[in-house]
Amino acid sequence: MAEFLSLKEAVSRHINNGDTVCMEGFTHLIPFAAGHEIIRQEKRDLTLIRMTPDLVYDQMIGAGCAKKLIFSWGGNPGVGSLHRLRDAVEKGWPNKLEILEHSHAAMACAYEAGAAGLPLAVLRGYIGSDLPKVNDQIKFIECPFTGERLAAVPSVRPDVAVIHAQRADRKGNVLIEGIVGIQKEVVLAAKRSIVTVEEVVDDLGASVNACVLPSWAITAIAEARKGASPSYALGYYDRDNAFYKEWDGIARDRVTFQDWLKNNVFEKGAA
Amino acid sequence: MAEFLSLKEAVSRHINNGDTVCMEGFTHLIPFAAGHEIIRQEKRDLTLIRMTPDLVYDQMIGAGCAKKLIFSWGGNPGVGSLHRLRDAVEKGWPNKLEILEHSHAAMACAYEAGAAGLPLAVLRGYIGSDLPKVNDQIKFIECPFTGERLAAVPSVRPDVAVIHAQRADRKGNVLIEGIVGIQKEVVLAAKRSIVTVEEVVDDLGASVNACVLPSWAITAIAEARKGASPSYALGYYDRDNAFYKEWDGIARDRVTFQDWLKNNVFEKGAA
Amino acid sequence: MSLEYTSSEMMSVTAARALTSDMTCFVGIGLPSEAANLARLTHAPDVTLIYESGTLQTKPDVLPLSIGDGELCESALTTVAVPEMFRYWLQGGHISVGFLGTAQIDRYANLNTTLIGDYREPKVRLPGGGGAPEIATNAKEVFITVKHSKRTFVKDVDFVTTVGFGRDGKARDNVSNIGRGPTVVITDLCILKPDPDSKELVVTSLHPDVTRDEVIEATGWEILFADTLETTPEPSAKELEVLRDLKARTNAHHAGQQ
Amino acid sequence: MSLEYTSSEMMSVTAARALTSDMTCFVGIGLPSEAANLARLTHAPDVTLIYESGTLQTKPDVLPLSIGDGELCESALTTVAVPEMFRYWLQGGHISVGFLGTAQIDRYANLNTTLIGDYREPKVRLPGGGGAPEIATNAKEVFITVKHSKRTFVKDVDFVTTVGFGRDGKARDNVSNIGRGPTVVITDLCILKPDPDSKELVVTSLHPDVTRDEVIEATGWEILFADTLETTPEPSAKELEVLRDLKARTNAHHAGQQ
Repeated sequence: MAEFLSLKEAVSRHINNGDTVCMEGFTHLIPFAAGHEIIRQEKRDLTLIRMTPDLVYDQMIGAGCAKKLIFSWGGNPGVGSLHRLRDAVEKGWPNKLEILEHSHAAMACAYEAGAAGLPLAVLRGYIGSDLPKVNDQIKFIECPFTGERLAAVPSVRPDVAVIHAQRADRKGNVLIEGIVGIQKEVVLAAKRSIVTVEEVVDDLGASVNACVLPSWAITAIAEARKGASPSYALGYYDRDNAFYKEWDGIARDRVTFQDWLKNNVFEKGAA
Repeated sequence: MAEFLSLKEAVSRHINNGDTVCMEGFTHLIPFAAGHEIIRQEKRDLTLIRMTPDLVYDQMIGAGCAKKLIFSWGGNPGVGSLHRLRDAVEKGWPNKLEILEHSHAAMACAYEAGAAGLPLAVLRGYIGSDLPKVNDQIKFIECPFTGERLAAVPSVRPDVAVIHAQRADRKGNVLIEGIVGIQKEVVLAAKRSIVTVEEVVDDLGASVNACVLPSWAITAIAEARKGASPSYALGYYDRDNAFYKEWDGIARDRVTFQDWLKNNVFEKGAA
Repeated sequence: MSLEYTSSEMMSVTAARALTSDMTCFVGIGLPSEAANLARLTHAPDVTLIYESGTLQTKPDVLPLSIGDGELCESALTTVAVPEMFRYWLQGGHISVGFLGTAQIDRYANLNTTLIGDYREPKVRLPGGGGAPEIATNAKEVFITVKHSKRTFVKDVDFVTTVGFGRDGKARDNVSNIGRGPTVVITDLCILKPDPDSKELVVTSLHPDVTRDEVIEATGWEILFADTLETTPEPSAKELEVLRDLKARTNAHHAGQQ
Repeated sequence: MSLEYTSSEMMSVTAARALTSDMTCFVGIGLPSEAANLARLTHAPDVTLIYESGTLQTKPDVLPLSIGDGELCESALTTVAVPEMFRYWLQGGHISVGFLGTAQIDRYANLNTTLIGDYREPKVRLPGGGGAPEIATNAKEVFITVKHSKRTFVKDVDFVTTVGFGRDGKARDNVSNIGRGPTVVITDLCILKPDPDSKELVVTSLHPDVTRDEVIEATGWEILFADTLETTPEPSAKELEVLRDLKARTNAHHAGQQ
């Protein structure tokens, strides 16, 4: 059964230096509050996995939490580059960042296979792309029935999954609504999971086929109001598109970034 | 876009003798009305695929529509045998029926792979079972990353998928609710699809992540009220468990079966 | 002052007692479903019941006739598609106990639900594998409940639909990512468990008033008994009452339809 | 009596015109999203728009900044999980058109969104592949829209993130289960299409008032022109009005947040 913890306690207890951590939320319900807590606790040498690194990983990479990034699209959506990610890849600041990149289709399949307990995902992918030349995890197999050549990638099975969701009931069952992304998959694929939620309620109010994670499939739940901001939580608050644009200026420069980090992360306590 | 047709027209136009037909609905929303129309139109030499053949296939097999059955559990749930299926397998009445059997896990994965456009499904299955000895479609592959031996089965990609659903809107988008089974998968895996619905409405009333098949993913829609009876449609009517028990007596004997067929299928017109 | 109860009731109550509130149980239809819901309504209120129709954490008020009755869906935490059920929840490793019935079982707890006789010329054609083949290997352990008779308890099953420990007791040795397999078999006469080394089923407990000879007579091989043979505790008044209520509710419900 | 319009508007309107109501379009963010929604709001009201975030058949009132803005989900027929989107809807063969932008494109319509320079020592690191590599092969055809410049239109891309027709124009030959690939590239200067045999991009239509020299100047290889070179029809007043309204609504919406 899921244990209700403070965010501080959940991160402290379940994320270790050197862990492989997936913080997911495909353009929605991005777990920013958890990311900031990881920065505050100065976790180091993490292998970060995420389809769309987004600002949350830009911040964590800039803060020095990551040694490796596995991803499929690393930009500030609709705005431009992730400057902290680029600084780490291009200049090694604040530390060298190893990267391994996939396509979205491959990563989505790799999460799906991880949730399904399989060691590999098979897809019709990477045809004609140079990505297999720079990612030695991409292999090709032959279908034993048709002879077709198909791509294979290892499934994602991280140490820890971190997601944000709309709400949990008091038993620890969690409802995710709207753009559900790969959140169910990453929680089921991970050894441990931390779910932050907007609120804890008596009744989830879930429809019959809603995306609900049962309490016994989750390790820890922490309440974190506006825990996805500047991303959004459908039914709670909108995406702060203005901040996404503003981030471009903040992150371009190491000093303005560090100031921002100090004022907005380190000097703010955990929820 | 889905075309609205009468059930008679839909079956006549889209199901041909010799086709591979999947009529799905996992213990819920079983397309009985469509099955009866197929019997009335005396379709022959069908390869029928279905995880749980249930009464609908017992009736179609007894009526002589099928030459082959691919399945994973062929019984009258909670009651006993499917006597028409057994009579065809054991005694060749009314015609010889070839069977090919899988486990549920393999068939579910085969439908999933069919929907995903893949030629095969990979699963951790059939370990220690004799099923691979009698089903030459079951093969084993080695994971290129871990060396683990995994089962592989061909995906299901039928000529026609037939399902029943709660409702369609006037544009032909279809809502399926409750035990959704493998209905979405079979429609997406098939070349053509027929969906019978309880009713056509202005607004589906679907929740944000509901199981909705868009009109452009469906070939034909036919209104068929109580089209799943004696199975059930969540929100419309319950499973007629009494009839499921009664069927055992009807189907045990060729004559009582034929009488039932005459009175309840042939002498009733299509909806 | 013993209570009156039938051997079927003894079986259901004993099977129910195998479950605890912290288990996540993938439930087969029939006897396992009866036992699992009895457990939920008595000593294991928080046991998580999952049916292969996709109903997660369901709490039916009456026993379903099929694994997909509406009751299961309406009382579930949520209902997922069948591929997700088998891929994410079963194969993904989230099931602690698979609870199965069977038509035939052999001394190595292999199960046959496919057919009696030869595959191409069956004497009796049975329903087939259903979910069992992968429940038996992907669940962390397997409980089996089945009525004891010579026709059911055979030395070697005609067909291994679902592996227990294989024809030689060694089928799980050195296989990666496989569950422990059957850990207990509960019948209307006794409780059997696999020998830790040979994996052959051994009677570990006789139900009250059942003799060794009755078990020997009802078993198709030379059945072994544990050195210290226990007597299964009787059903309690509470257990019998809940079981009888459940069955009465179920019968009334299913008969009343249509 | 020509209307006033910018070259960007000309590009968006022309790109929008490539879509029709019977298409199912997998929409990339940015220019493709603008064009696709313009099509939906003008001549192709029933075009089905799908974004990789899982939103099926969506009808946003303002343009999303990311492919997962709440607007997309709230106006969609339904929203599915991301693995389902890529597996069932894209790989499953239900997408007629993939609509992509790019950072670099070469003469065989290969796209680079990965990096400029060498992979291990990049001069500029770009976002990466995202959905494009499989959109380009699993959609029945691909439309590309991108601003025309020598930096973007290069003879050979530094990295083939997403295949057009490969380094030699033959990458799709004899490959089973692959779409037709790029069928049109729409820029702010012209329309290009692959030569049916060589697959090299050829200018088939110049936008009004654009000269051959301007296109030659903005292209990093010796660009070919079709024998019968057309002039792209101008935007209509209606198209310009709808496009400007859409962009004004979008800017107001995004600026107004927080």
